[in-house]
Amino acid sequence: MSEEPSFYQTPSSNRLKGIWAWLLTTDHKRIGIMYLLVIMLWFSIGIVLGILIRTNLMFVNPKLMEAQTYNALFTLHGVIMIFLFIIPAIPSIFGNFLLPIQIGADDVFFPKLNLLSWYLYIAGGILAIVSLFLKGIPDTGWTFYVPFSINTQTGVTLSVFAVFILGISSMITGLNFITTIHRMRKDDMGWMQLPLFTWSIYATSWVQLLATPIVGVTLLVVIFERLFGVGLFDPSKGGDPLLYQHLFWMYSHPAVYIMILPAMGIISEIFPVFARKSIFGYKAIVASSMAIAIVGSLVWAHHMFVSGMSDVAVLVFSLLTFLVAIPSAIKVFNWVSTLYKGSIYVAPPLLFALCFVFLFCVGGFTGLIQGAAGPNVHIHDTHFIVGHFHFVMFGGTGFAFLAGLHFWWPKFFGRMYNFKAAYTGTILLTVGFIMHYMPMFILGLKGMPRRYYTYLPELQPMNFFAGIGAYIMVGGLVVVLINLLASFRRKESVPADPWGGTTLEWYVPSPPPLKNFVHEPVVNSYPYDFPKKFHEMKSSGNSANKGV
Amino acid sequence: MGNAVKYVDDAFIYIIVFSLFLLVVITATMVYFVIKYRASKHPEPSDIRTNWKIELIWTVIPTIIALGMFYIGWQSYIGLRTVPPDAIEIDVTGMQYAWVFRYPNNKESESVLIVPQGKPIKLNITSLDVLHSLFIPAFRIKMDAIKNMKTYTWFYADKIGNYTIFCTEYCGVGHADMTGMLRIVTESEYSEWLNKK
Amino acid sequence: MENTSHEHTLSYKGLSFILFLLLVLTGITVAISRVDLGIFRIWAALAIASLKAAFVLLFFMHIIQAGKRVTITFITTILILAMFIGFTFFDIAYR
Amino acid sequence: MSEHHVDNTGSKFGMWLFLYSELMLFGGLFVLYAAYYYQYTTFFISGGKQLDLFLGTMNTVILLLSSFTVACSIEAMRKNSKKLVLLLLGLTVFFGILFLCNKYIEWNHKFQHGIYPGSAYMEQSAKGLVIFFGLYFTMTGLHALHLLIGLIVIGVCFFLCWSDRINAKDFITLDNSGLYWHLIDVIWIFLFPLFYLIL
Repeated sequence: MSEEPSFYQTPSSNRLKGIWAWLLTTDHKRIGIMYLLVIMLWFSIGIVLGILIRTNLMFVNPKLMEAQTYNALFTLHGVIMIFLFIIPAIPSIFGNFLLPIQIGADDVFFPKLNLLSWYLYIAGGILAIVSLFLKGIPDTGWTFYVPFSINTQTGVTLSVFAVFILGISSMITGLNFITTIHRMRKDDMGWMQLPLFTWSIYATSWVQLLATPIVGVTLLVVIFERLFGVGLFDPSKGGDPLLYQHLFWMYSHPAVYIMILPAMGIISEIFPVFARKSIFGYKAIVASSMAIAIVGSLVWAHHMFVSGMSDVAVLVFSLLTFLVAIPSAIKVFNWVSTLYKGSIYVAPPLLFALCFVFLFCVGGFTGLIQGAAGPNVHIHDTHFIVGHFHFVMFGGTGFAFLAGLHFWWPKFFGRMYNFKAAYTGTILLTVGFIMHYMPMFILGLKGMPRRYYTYLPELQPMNFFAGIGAYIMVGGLVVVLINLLASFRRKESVPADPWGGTTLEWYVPSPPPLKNFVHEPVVNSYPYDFPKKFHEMKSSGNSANKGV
Repeated sequence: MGNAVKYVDDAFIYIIVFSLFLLVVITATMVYFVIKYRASKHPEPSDIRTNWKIELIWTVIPTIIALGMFYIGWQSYIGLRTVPPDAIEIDVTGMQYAWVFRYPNNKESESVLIVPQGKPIKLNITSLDVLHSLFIPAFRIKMDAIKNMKTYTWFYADKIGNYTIFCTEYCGVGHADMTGMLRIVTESEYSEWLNKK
Repeated sequence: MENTSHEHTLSYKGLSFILFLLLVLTGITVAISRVDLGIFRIWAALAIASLKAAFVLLFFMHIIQAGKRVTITFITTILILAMFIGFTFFDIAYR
Repeated sequence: MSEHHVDNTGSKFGMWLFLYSELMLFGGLFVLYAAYYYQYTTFFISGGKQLDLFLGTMNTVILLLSSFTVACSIEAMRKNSKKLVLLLLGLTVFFGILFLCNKYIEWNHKFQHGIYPGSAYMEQSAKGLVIFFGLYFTMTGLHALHLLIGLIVIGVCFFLCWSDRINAKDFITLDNSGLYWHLIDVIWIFLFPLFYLIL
């Protein structure tokens, strides 16, 4: 199919040239690539801030920074990593690029809206930067808890508004995907023929659509509070700060699922391909995605067990929290069972996915400890929490993101990276990761609170150890990312299907042409039909067949 | 009565043991499969798509385990919330950036909480400004301090000694310095201190 | 391709009748707000408001004609919002 | 394969999804309202008595009328009577402006009595009352903002109809704008009793 020019060579609308062919494009693939660029930029900034924080914590005495600087840094680290990296990363990059192809469509349903949401994302990012220089770096933590966020003199108003805009961007993306999945599937693709990644994006999109407006309006009220003194969250005016927390977590807990569900989708794609075997329990995985999206929206107050909330609420939300653990467990069991009697090839994406399963399990199990009401009281707002959510967010979503990046990199750019460097990077990253975040559990159990720029001297050895881990981790990450970039220096291009996948994106050239499909795509009655795939590959006489 | 700490620790151990066990089983199985069914040794994959019996089993069993964890966690929580009737009540006020303790005879102390050994202590907590959270790791207790709202927590002062108090709800530039000291002293020492001036 | 534009919708006359009903309901809700209903005060007002909203949704916004997909997702959304409000009361009502 | 055919059902579904997000946006404030109503019922009653029931009722009637005119305009568009469409959309814009004028009078009146967020008068008032008026200004303010956006949308539709870019064959834009306008009406249908009729 080499005669078909790739989408890089075909501007999507009119006769746009140069940079405008990117900035004014409505092609979902180009928009996905643009997201990739900007999100990686923010990710790097977030990493640098994170390593600065950990460096400061390595020593008790020679202080790298003042308390105020430290507070600003962890606020920025949180805001950037959550709102500018993890929430948009997988839906906006992989969702944009792959979702239409996976369902056999040529674009998303609202291409212009898609571009708009990219611009809103950029605007939110720029606004966040502007807020730093206008009024000083916000120092509230990414949660913007009232009444501190109402009282502080730093530039909270603008950064809160930036988050509001990012929220709209995320919401529009969700809206677009839901409509796309409903209306643009190939006619013979029923709901049970959807690839699991698409399913997970579908579940995620609903959460994005319905939960984001809640935090939107909550943050608006914080802005009104700061500008006009409305008093709705200000206890000195009769407001109830706990209601802010309720509203905030009504979004921000489901947001955890916005982050992890698509990650699970990626893992569900990778396991079958490298085990050369159908995913185990397709329907169970689909059902658990939807269950996580729904039940996960009703557990928000487990962030508030020590906030002064009623004991009845603690009872209810603790129970629901344990219930939401079950669909996640089901997914893990299904992934592991997929390997059973497979023919496994540990390529870099699978290595990432295997590490994901381990790290995500650690994150999940430590989450159980926090779901339990009594233990939660002790570890709430300590380093235990910091360890836990980094295991879930970075070890989970972050690793799945990297796994997806290695899985679909050839599809994105038509270039293959060096495997050895990828393995080395992954191992370094994982080892560093465990060294870095495992000690935090112990620190937390010993009572080291989070958001402290200093700590009790006896905790220094462990903090120092964690700091070393952080450097190894970042080292591994650098190796991984540079290795990916180095792939551009290679000349040979990649066949349409380097891994032997069964979903539709492997039936289009790498990189795909503007209209995605060279031939009318054929929808399998079962999306992970590997025996059929083998048959195809044999009949085409080539293990890596060049497009269909 | 000093059992609240024990209950919490038991819940910790119960959950951690179960979790570790499952973590090891899952990881070991995964690694075992990867090695056993590697492509070079096992070139022909089988086509297993689902098995409803297994799905059902591994839905029901984790549910039971999870509900067990919930129950034991909840029991320990009740221990943290049920104040014995003979508790000494002390008012705690959080402010940027100090803790103030007011004793039954209206005596006040800042950043140092002194209580007699062998007594349950109830802390009635509030805040003067933003949110704070009183955290005494040794007694597994933590409770937010909110302006115009009263919250409480309690602990059983069983052993003489000094224990650190932290603020764990981020409250501003002095957050990390908003620490205090809990001193558990003998009954006589306490009453002597309490009635001094 | 389904097209909603040719499905039957209300005529001007029908729409006018709905408007009339809505105005009457507005009158009723104002009228009963003068009567002291105790704690039912808010529920009566909300019930009438829901009825009015239902009329607008059914006859002005043609929610049924927009397809099952819209009807189901709309009801889901309302249920989720109701749960958000309801679950908050696990805290508020027992504090 | 999917050539760019016009999928009106899809566009409409997208619009509905947007409306859900709007519902949730106000939903957050309804959570606040419910919680504070529970906590400060008596103050909400006394606060409600200070609002102008006549203006509130007028505004309800005006919005219902405007919803009616929008619904009729779509019906007229279906029947291809352009003049009637323009008249009805014009009326809608008129009603919308009337609503905002009423709102302005009402707010202005409150301001003159020192009832606005952060005013000296409010500082001395009971906390429940501060919360009531805080909610009142936030919710009706956000609603008015939406109405203003709706006005612009309907205004644009007016000109698109004028220049025949919305016509009897393709009026999904008008249809969707109508949905948005009705949603504003639906939200007001709830705001009205919650603030004006809690007596």
